[in-house]
Amino acid sequence: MNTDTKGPGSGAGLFRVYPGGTASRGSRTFGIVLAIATAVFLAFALLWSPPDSGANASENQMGEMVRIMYIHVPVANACYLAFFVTALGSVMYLWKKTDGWDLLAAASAEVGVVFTVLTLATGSIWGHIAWGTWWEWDARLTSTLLMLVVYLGYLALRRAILDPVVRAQRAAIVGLIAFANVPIVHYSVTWWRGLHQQATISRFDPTIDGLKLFSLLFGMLVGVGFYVWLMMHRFRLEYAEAKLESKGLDVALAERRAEAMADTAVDTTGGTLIGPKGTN
Amino acid sequence: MAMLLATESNEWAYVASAYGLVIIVLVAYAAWTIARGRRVGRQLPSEDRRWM
Amino acid sequence: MTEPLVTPSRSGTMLRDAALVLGKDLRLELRSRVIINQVLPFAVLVLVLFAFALDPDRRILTQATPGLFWLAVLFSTLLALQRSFGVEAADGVTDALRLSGLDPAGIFLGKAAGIAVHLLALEVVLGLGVTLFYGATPHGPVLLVATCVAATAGLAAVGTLYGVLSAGMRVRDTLLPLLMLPVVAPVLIAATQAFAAAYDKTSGEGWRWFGLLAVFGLLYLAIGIFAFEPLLEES
Amino acid sequence: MEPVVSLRGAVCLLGRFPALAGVDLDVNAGEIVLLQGPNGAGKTTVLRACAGLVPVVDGEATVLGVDLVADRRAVRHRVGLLGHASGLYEDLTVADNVRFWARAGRALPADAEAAMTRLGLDGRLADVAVARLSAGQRRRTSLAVMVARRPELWLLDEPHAALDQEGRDVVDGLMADAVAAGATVLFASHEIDRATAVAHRTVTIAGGTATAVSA
Repeated sequence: MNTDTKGPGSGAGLFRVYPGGTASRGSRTFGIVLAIATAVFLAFALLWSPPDSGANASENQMGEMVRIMYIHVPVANACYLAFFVTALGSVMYLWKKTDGWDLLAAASAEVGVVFTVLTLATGSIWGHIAWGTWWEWDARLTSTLLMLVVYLGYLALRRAILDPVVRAQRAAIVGLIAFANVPIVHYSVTWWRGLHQQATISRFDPTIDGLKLFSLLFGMLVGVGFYVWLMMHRFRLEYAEAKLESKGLDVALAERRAEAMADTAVDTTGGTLIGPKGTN
Repeated sequence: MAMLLATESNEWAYVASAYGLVIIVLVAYAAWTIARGRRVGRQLPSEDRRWM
Repeated sequence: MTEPLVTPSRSGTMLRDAALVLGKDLRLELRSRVIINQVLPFAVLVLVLFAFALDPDRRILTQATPGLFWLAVLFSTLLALQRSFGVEAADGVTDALRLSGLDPAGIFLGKAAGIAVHLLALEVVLGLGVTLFYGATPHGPVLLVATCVAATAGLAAVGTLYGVLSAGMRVRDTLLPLLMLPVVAPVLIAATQAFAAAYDKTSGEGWRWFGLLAVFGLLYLAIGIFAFEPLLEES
Repeated sequence: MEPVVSLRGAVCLLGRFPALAGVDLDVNAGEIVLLQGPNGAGKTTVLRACAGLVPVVDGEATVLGVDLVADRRAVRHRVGLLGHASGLYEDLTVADNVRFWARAGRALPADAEAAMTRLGLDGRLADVAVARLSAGQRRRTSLAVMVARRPELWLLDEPHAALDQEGRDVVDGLMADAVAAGATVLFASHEIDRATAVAHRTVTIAGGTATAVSA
């Protein structure tokens, strides 16, 4: 079992494992830092940064709604990062054939799906104010929705295959195809909308500066932090499940050998043939 | 544009629901992951639990 | 004592094996007629059901013709795939394929070509169907044919990849559509737009969509040639 | 001389179940070896592992000079496996099937025809769809495919099953002929009397383990 895919390998000191779960001192420390950073981010995003109106407003005049952007963009950013890591894990698995990469790809896909759902939800909330409808066949929303379904299929495939080696192999290929498909879907959907809608929907990228820009960038940092922290737990869970699987294998192997002993004993008393006979 | 017509309090309701949704979902997902980790972790001997 | 006397080049073997597998699939269809007797009527039935759902108002149907045509093709593709890979998963045939010495890339190309031939035949019938039922008069025959060929190549390549991936699984009938349909969404979009352009006599726009279809088809044919060997392994 | 099949502590998994939990087995060139043991002992898995279908995850395994742990695919086209499943397309005729699989294995067309004659599949039966064959006739068709391909190592799982008296004699004759032509045979069977008569020696496998190593 390869565990080298994440960070330094040591079972002691700072990385001492807490009994029972997926937490370690490292993940707890990081979690506390992340919680403080989140509180600071919320203060910036909701209180200290100004609404998008008045003299310093961007051309879109988004008012208080600009605040949704500070959370929507980081979440979307994290979901792209997650799927990139899934693709990376898939490629590395196909190349190196070490289990750790497969576990990384699997863990990241699930976290990515959560972030994608949040991306769609926050985008839809913003859209309801901007467009007046919960759903618009906008290029980005549509291609993100398709991406979500593709990765739901990836997770369904993983659940459908029991053999770990076959699962890793097939999931890696699907993980790779899924990522290669993202740009194709994106361009096809963009062209599709571009041809039909002459009136441009106001895009979600106003020019911003100052505190607004800082809130956005800080939010992206927190978003990546959340991804990393969730991945620490999710990867360890995946690792533990794989360990448990191979643990069960050792037991099964011992049982199988015991069965052989029992059968052989019966055979000798019954006087049937055993082992090599004859021609060598 | 539609958003200019929206009242400020209405906007705040949308902002709050977006932030609330993200925070609730992330916390719930984290809790679920940690719970699953504890359940699986209990079945593993400690020498197999060498995270990082 | 056993080995053949010549060792042809890799691509020569691949094409030879592809032709062999394609010939086998066509012969299978000739003997069983599952595509002709079951999938083809299904595709026509889909066209009729669309007409029921959309009211037999010629204007709506004519407008929606390209989309309905490709949706019918897409649904029929799923059935054709399930047939094509159900045959390979039955009674130890998958093991026989692994043991056969056939080049996996050749098997991929052969299976994809078999699917493509079936789909093209289906598209001819559906094309007649929409003309007859929906009253859509086709224009720009070159664009129509080119779109059919490119889109079919893409559908066949992706379908063969995911077909073998899910073949032999307990849940293959439900998993295959979930895996395949989102990936071929660009084909649906591009082929529909190209058809719309052809029907509207604005072919210039349509050729851009044809380009997208061609890129898609070539990309997935390349992926299939390289990825089919690991996919053919244990199931 | 190096044995045709050489397994040392071979472990094979079917999903998470260890079908083989450490098998030692040698089969020398020109031998006919009977693999014997109770149901579920791992006979089928030994044959499938030797054919390069089931991966050997632990131990050593060499078949026809090919290291199965490193690359089990390289051995596949050189062995013939008669499994429980027929490996035939139901909707194709007997002749279609034999010719297709023979061509896939780069066998000579004449060999395919000769194999069908040998198994009594010529004439009217050749144009019947496999779906309409009896179990014994399917068995004969699968055997014809194998004979046409002239494998170096014959792996037969219950070759006598489902066959009539005449068919069983044909199978025994085929094994003898294969060995005479320089091939090697490893087969599993429950028909102890008939099998031990044709086999040079017997190896017993139980609970996924066996120890049968040449001195």
